[in-house]
Amino acid sequence: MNLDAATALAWLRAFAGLVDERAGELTDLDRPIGDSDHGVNLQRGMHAVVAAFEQEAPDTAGAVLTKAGSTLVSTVGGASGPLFGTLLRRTGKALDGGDLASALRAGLDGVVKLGGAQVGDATLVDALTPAVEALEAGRSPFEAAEAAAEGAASTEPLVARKGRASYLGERGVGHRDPGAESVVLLFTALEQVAA
Amino acid sequence: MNLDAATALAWLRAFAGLVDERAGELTDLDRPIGDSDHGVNLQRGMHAVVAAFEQEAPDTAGAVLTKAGSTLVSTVGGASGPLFGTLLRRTGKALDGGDLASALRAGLDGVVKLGGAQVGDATLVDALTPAVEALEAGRSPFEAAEAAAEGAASTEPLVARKGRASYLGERGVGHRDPGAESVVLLFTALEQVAA
Amino acid sequence: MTAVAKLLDDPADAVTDALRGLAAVHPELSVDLTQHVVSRGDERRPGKVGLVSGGGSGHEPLHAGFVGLGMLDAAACGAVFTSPVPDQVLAATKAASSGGGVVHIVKNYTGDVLNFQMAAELADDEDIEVETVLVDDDVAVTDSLYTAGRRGTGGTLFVEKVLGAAAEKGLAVAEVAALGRDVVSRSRSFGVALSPCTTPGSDQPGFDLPAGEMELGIGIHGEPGRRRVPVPATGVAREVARTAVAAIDEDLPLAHQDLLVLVNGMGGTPLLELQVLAADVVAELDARGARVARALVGNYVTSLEMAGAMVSVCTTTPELLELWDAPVRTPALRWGV
Amino acid sequence: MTAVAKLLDDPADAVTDALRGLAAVHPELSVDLTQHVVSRGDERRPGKVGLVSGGGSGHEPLHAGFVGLGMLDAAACGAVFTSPVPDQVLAATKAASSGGGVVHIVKNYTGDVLNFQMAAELADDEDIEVETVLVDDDVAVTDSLYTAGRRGTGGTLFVEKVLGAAAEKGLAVAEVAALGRDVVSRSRSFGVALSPCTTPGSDQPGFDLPAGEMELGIGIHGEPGRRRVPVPATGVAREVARTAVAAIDEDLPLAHQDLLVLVNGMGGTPLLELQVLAADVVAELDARGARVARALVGNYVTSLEMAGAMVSVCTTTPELLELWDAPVRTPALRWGV
Ligand SMILES: Nc1ncnc2c1ncn2[C@@H]1O[C@H](COP(=O)(O)OP(=O)(O)O)[C@@H](O)[C@H]1O
Ligand SMILES: Nc1ncnc2c1ncn2[C@@H]1O[C@H](COP(=O)(O)OP(=O)(O)O)[C@@H](O)[C@H]1O
Ligand SMILES: [Mg+2]
Ligand SMILES: [Mg+2]
Ligand SMILES: [Mg+2]
Ligand SMILES: [Mg+2]
Repeated sequence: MNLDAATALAWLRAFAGLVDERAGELTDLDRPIGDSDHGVNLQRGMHAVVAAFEQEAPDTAGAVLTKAGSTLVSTVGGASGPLFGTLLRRTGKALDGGDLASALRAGLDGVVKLGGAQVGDATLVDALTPAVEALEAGRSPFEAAEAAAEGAASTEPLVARKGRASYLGERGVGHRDPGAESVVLLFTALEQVAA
Repeated sequence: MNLDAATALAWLRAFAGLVDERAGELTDLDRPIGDSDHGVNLQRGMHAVVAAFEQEAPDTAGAVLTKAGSTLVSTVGGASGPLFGTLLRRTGKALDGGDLASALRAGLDGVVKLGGAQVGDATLVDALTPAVEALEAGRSPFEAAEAAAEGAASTEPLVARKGRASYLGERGVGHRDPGAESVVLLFTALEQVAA
Repeated sequence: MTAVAKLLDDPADAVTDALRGLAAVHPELSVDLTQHVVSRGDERRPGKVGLVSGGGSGHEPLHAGFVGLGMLDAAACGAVFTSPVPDQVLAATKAASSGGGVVHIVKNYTGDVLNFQMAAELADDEDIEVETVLVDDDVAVTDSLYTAGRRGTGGTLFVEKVLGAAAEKGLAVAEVAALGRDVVSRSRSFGVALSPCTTPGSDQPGFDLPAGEMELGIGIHGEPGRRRVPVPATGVAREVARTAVAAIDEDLPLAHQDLLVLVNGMGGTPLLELQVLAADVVAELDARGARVARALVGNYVTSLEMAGAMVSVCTTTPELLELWDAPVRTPALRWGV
Repeated sequence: MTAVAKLLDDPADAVTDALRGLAAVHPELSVDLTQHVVSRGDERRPGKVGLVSGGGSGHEPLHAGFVGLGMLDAAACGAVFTSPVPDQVLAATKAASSGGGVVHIVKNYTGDVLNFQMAAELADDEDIEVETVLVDDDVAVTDSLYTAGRRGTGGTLFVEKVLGAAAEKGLAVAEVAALGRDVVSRSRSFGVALSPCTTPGSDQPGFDLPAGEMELGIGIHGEPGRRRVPVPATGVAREVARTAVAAIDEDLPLAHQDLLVLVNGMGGTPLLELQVLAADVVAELDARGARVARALVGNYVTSLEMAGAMVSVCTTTPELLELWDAPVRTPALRWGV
């Protein structure tokens, strides 16, 4: 799958819209196992991204994602700011000319390098990894979103090993990771604009 | 009415018993218009009085009341400690040889001198004054207790001018003064031992 | 609303246990666990005027937390919200006495007034000269000759600090007391509660405050205030600042004055919120042409775990400011040393 | 249980408004209301190592209240319970830099670690040498290479104070950082909540705590603890002291150690109660053969209006004690000057 600047912009705007819609839910997921702010954090960041694009929209898809990533880094804070920011920035930098799937792989690698989480640690990596793998295997954004959703659901029975949920030990079991759920929204947004 | 040491002791023990029984109520009266401690305060003091008499009981009625008064001063604190303490101490000092009614008048004068409250200011003076007047008029402790009860009830419609209730202004109207209610118990105790 | 559990061992021993804690972390203080009197453990200059305050407990750090160089010589700690008995105040007076007389700083509540008065008589029997400074800074209460008068609240801190410096400086007992009355006449306070508080051992708060309402004109003993009003949807801190400063300014015009300002938490309100209130109080004072010379923000004169705040101000002169700035070394207030 | 109203104006502006209040009462600080960076307004010696900390807001006075002589040079204040972004940390780093390098004191949370790390890279681009000291003192969390590791909590205060003194003394950046790692290795904390807290703008507390229960092993972000147990009928403070000290002692044997002790309120617990807890903590340490060299009791590292407390200790040497005792002049910690 290749991405033009307009589609990249539409993707991020759709993601911002979904985050707006679901911010309360994301924060509620962060309540039992975290510090009740994930939805608020991501919403603050995506508002800033949308506002930045209203000022000036870059003219390549790579620049769009890179700009979105650095805006997230500069406005979100918390764990999700650097992680989502790195995901989009690395993806954007790897994108130009090339294929979205392999660019997202570079983004995923950046997230793993930065945060040190592996699949099974009950973080956003658990949703991001299968989604990227789906695209790499040539499956549709719809299927990638489905894979992300399965990955997010798979965090529920786990004892978290990274992020705040890890402080809870066994008490965190039975809760879905909020960051993983945001990744589902990112791929749902992609599916919306690719359709 | 004359008082011997045994009756004086019995009186104060009966008062202590009534305070124990009604401490919760007295504190509850102090809640809406004061600082929710009147029952606790008086209970602490009367426990100390009873304990002091267990150590050593004075052999005149005057000494019993004087000792009780200074024990209250030394153990109660708040407004009621000096006021009830002065009442009993002055009464005790004025008692020896003489009549309880006129000794209580000396006690009442001490309270008024110390606290500056007049009848109608919605304090314990409103119950104490009619009770002392009843005894002075040769009426029974039963009638004195009744007069005290009427005096206590009369504080309800008043805007308090002394004590903590005065801080509330109009908002204190409709509440009975807790100190006045304790005075009722003091005369109820007298009625019990005089009967 | 169920009350939050208290971090105590036995509610009946709350004051003793708290003083034990104070003693454990402040070896420089002398703490009498029987009389509940806290006094300076260091030597004082013979003839220095002694400063004593005290009152019910539950207002920590007031008063015991203000014992030390440049502030109180001794504090008498009553039961929670109950003034100390004369014996305690006498013990504090003796501990504070270095031969130059003692000033009692008394918050104007009937109980405190009467117990300190009795203690002053007992001290007189022991040839200690006592002068009394009555603090009645709370503008929420209408003043009148025929009532108990205004309560003593946050302004007590100004009096204790300024007199502490004056006593160190060597003023005589009558001068210290006169200065104290001057500081009182310059001090005003107004407080607001966002939640009530519960006395240890009691199963009920001092008043019920329905969600969405606040009490204006509260005292510091968990008692209800003068008025209950709805909490505004936004601008809560601004509304509190405006109400408090307006009430004070009406009583003591603040324009062109250089002020000591205390934005005082009642015990349960976090510093984040007190700082927001401080911003609004300073803006409100500014709008009325007053200048903030010095300010403190924090829990200084509290009412157990009550949520809410009190605004206190004191108009100053260069001399008063100098006394305010003089070194102080106590558990709760320290600078310059 | 309905939450108590907050003394704020607009929850979204809580941090800005609180910093405005800090600026209004502390003219000696330089407060950047856009970047939310607080730094020393006075001149520093060229070449002095700069000390920067920061993190989410809601822990006041940490960190901004510890900016000043003998402690931090600058603090970056994130949104409530959200670590600051790299831009803020970079701004703080620049404000703190006097040419001798900068030490970042970072509480160990993924968000803080990542954002400070990115800021350190940006600072490197501007030729500012940055060393990082990671604080992970919370024994409630099992440490492991495969997890996020222990949280940084109350022990941060020890690190900031000691490094502040070391930087004033003229230690080089690597020495200050090495000392910081030593202080971290000597510091342990354990916290207990008696009530949850609610982030401004949220309508729900971070967790539900039924009446009669308490959370053991809490962090400082309103998150639930490791275990929930019933509040005992009496001896609550003793139980908290015992649990906290035992957890610490198990991890870092305290016998024969001279300790810095912090009995820290979480924001909503009054000083009366913290003093009772302090008495029990000192007794518990005593029973284990440890000695309290210095202690602080009060709200220093908080979690909004949470009721509860945290016990932090740091084992000392004579050199560390000397650094602890060195003059400090900040809004929340001041002595010797
Ligand atoms: N080390 C990590 N690697 C990958 N993702 C992580 C890591 N730590 C945390 N996360 C993700 O970040 C999410 C939390 O984001 P957020 O609540 O915004 O930040 P914070 O935890 O700082 O409050 C978690 O749900 C998790 O998916
Ligand atoms: N000036 C006064 N004269 C007479 N009685 C007073 C005066 N002030 C207060 N009282 C009495 O004291 C009672 C309160 O006692 P208590 O609650 O024990 O003390 P405090 O008000 O110090 O908490 C009031 O109900 C009132 O009857
Ligand atoms: Mg979170
Ligand atoms: Mg009372
Ligand atoms: Mg009382
Ligand atoms: Mg967070």
